[in-house]
Amino acid sequence: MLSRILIANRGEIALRIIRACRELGVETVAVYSEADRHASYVRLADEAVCIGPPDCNQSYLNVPRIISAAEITNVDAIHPGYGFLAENTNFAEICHDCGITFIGPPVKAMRLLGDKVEARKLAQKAKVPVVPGSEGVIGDEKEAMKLANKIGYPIIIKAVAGGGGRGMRVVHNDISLRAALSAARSEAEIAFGESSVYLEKFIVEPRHVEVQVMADNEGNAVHFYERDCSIQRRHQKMIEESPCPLLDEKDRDRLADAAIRLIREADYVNAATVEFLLDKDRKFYFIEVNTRIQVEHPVTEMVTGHDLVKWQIRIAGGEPMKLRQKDIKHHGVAIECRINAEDPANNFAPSPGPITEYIAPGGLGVRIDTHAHQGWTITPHYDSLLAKIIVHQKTRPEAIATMRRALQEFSIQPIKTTIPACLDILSHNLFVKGKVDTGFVERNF
Amino acid sequence: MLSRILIANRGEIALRIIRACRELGVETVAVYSEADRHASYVRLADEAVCIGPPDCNQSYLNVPRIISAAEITNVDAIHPGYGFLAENTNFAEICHDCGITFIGPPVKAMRLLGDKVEARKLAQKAKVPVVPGSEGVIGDEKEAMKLANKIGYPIIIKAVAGGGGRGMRVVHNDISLRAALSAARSEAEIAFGESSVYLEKFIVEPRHVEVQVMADNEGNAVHFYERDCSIQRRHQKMIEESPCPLLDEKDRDRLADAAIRLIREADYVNAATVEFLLDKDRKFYFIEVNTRIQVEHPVTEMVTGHDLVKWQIRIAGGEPMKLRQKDIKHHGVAIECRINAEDPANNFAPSPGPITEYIAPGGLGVRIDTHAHQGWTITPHYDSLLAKIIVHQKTRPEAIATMRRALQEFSIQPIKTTIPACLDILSHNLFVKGKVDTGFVERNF
Amino acid sequence: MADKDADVQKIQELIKIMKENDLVKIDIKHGDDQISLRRAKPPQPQTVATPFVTALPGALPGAAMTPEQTSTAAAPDTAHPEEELLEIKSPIVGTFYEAPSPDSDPYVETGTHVNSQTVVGIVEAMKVMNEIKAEVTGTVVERCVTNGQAIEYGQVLFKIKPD
Amino acid sequence: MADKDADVQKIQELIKIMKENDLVKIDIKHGDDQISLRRAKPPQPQTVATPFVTALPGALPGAAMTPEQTSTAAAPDTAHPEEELLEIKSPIVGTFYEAPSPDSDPYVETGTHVNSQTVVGIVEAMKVMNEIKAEVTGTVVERCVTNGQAIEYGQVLFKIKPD
Repeated sequence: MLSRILIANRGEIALRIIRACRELGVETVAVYSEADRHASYVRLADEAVCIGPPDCNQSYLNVPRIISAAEITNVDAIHPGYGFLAENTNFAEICHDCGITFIGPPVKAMRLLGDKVEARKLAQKAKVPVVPGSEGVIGDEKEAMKLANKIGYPIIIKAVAGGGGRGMRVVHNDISLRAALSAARSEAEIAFGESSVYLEKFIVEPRHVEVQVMADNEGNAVHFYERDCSIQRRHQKMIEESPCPLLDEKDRDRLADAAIRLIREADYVNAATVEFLLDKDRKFYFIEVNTRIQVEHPVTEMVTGHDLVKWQIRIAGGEPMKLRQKDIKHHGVAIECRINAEDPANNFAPSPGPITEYIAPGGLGVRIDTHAHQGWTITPHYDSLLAKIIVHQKTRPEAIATMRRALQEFSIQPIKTTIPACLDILSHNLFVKGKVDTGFVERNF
Repeated sequence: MLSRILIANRGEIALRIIRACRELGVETVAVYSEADRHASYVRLADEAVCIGPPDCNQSYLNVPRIISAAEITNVDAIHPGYGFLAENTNFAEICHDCGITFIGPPVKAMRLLGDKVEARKLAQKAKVPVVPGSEGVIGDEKEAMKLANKIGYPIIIKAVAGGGGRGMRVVHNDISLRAALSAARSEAEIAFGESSVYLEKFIVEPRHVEVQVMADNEGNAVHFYERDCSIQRRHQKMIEESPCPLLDEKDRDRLADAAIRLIREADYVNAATVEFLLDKDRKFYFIEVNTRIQVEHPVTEMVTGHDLVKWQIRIAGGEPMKLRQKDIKHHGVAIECRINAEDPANNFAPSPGPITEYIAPGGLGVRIDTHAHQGWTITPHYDSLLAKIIVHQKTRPEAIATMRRALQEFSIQPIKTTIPACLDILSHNLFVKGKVDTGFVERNF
Repeated sequence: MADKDADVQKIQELIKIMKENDLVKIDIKHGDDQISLRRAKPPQPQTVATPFVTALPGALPGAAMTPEQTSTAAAPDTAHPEEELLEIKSPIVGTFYEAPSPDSDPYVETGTHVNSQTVVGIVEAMKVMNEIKAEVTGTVVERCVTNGQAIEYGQVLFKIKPD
Repeated sequence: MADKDADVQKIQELIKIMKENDLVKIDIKHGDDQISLRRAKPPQPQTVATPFVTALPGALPGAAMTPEQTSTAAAPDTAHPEEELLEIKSPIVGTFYEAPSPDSDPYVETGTHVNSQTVVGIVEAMKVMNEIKAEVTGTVVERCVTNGQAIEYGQVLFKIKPD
């Protein structure tokens, strides 16, 4: 068992990790930038070290300072949380070289899954469905048409050097393929100086569904079912839930089994999330693996009753996971709303500043994960996540009702938050029916 | 279904009821005294009516004002919460006469169970064990000795007119019975001008265990298992948990069945708590029935997943309880700590005043029921209950660990609270082992 | 989403301002945009209770239902010290009536001179008509409630300019 | 329960006061009762960073591991404006050494006159010895850390009385 852990993060996830450690009897060291000096969670750590100025390049992203802090405080391990250094392979390697346990996967698995091309190959090897496509540059029109007919329309043409939508075309039939191919090529040539394009099946209005998995050092790998994170705005998740309302138990098992096959293939250890696109026919396609704990992990904790951060720490300490798949059940429905210090009425502009009134929701079925409180000042230096509200109820309609009343109770003044935006979404007919996809927010609000 | 409810209470239970109503889509009317004008939960009600000055005789205990408030706001029903008018039969009757549903039992059952002698008779009729005793005044020494030997030592002699420990003697054998009887009689004569005494079995170091029951208008009665409330200081409960660590499933069923038999015998409807003493041999003895929701109801909600206040409202609205006993399971362990504005270092003296720092615990397994927040002022007019922290975990050691870290996180300044006292109890070897009784706190702290 | 939010937020802010300042009415107009808010029962900050002569009959059973010593309240309006008006506040919760019966004239109107024994109105609570006496001497300058209005404890019924 | 609680609470309050006011030491004595508290690393309120000449060697891989431009800090101690002392603060996290080797004399001692290029100590971070230069001119009046002490970012190493 680890006995002393440095938390290389800040905000609600730093507090989340401190909580898990305290319950396990593990000592904690908090590191903080000068902007977070007065954060209340820093007081809860057994020791705290200032590592730099507010700029995260000089603090939370600064590897030498974090390693130095770990050395002078004599910790066994570092928990990177999410974001910052959590998926930085070099950081994980340096921890290892310094004799400090990195609470996360082995460097090799991390590197493999961090590379999108390698991860796709691995998925295919593990017979996990990926989005069908040309597996590299597509040749001439004839080859493109043959492939398009093989994988089935609609397809999307993407520039190999691409990004930002340029050199991208969605095509629905043979007739438009020719024109689209040449248009995409010229656009790519102009934008990137490189005209190569590839083809991929275009998944129409997909849901974003991800599977929480966990593996120990002795080859035991289990899943904790899925989360549906289709409520996104500009690829930022806003609301997550478990289970996915579209899946029945059979679909769920197929999806989860695919995730387990993939992480076994990668010789993975510790927590990971395997992300998929789910189409309207409940076919799923692997996208990528996140090799860390996620912001939305609490919804999984609520439906399964398992503390994922504690498992991360136990596994990193070399403990075998006594848990077997049959011991992991899911009960009821959990929903999480991310409350950001952003103004929905002003294009979600950040809204930093001091909090002069803070009255949090509570009561049955409500969990709050936050480092905020009245008197705390939201700094403009970091991301705008202010609090996560998670509700758990027997059924989805009850979970929605509980979340609505919790959001209505939540009073944070004078800063603007995403509470009204979350309420609008929760009241939307399509959300209530569970009929949403990753384009839902952009199309409806 | 009821559509509009007046809440004849204040503080955390008023907020608790508002939450249940909001989730059910039922409108709420809050009544408040001038001392509670700025309470944050008052804002959450659909309508709010000031009913009087801070003195509760002129506000929360004032029946005409509450009924008037109900009439001018046109409600269907009144929820009395706990305390104040919750067990006032006259109030329930007046509600009925005014055509307002009283969210509680029928007046007849309420009156029957409110009378200790009648309730004891009813229990005997329902074959529910009661504390064995003389069933009224005991005659001479000979009769006393015969009875004492029948029910078994130790026995307690109590003055019929008694109270406050006077005229009370615990006797362990025949030899001391004679002296004790005459001493108790003279003491009673001096104290109350009436020397009659009665005998009862003296339960040594009992646990206080209570069963949560619920019955609908169609004769369906179910239980939600038990709560152990042995952690008391001067008969005030401090910490409650479910399940009782001493009982196995067979004991639990016997206890719950007894409670169900009793409320059936009373033709009871709505929520009730049947209280028992439990001796070291896991024999139980009926004490009394509380005909209302209790402060500690959340521990039952956590282990069973059922919202008891919602069931109260549904049943009062005439809905049949679709729930059957087999649908009610208990999972894991829940513990509640009552956080009072009292100073444990100063003999638990009340500690009212403004709250200038309030940082609540949160995270996995933690539920907070409170009307307090930073900026709120605790008034000296009402009881000192400031917040309830409820934790839910898979096992009792985990629940204790979560509660400890939650209490350590909880920062309320500058008022004094019972947080340090709760932490001391949670750290005590005997509490950790589950080996406590109603005298534990007085003996050990 | 933006516009709807902005309104909801604005209204919530206005309601907060109203509640904090005991306003009963806010009207805002900018060209075609308009927001109007009303609140029926503004809470009143404090009450100095004096004995009230018309007691509730002891018709209802129970300890809490003994004949109630209710009260009127008359205190200087500290919010407008320059006017030095006195307020007659309701000592009970109920429905206000300006006259003894629908056909009668109101007990008092603006300009009526009252003394401590003058009945200024009735508050009906639990079917009982409670006469409210002025308890002060002066001239009625404002009636703050309408006939038949539901009123709460401490709510101002009339403002009186003392002699 | 009472006495134990009182102590724990008092100590928690004192620790809070210490943290809020950056105190390193509190002693309280009442007859036989005594409470003594020490904090090793008082956080310092702010830092004005200036470039630091001894860069970390680029021995470690990765973007975040490029040779670091660390810095010393020298700012007037606003808490004691009457003394007008300057503070030399640590630009990095690590272990402080007063001398280049265990057998050597300390770089500086109380009374030593320093200029901007004077090395005042070493902070070891990840096995690399980082020389700390004074960056100001004046006389050392106080050493705030001990040899071998773990120090955090912005921690005051020396106080300098400017010329």
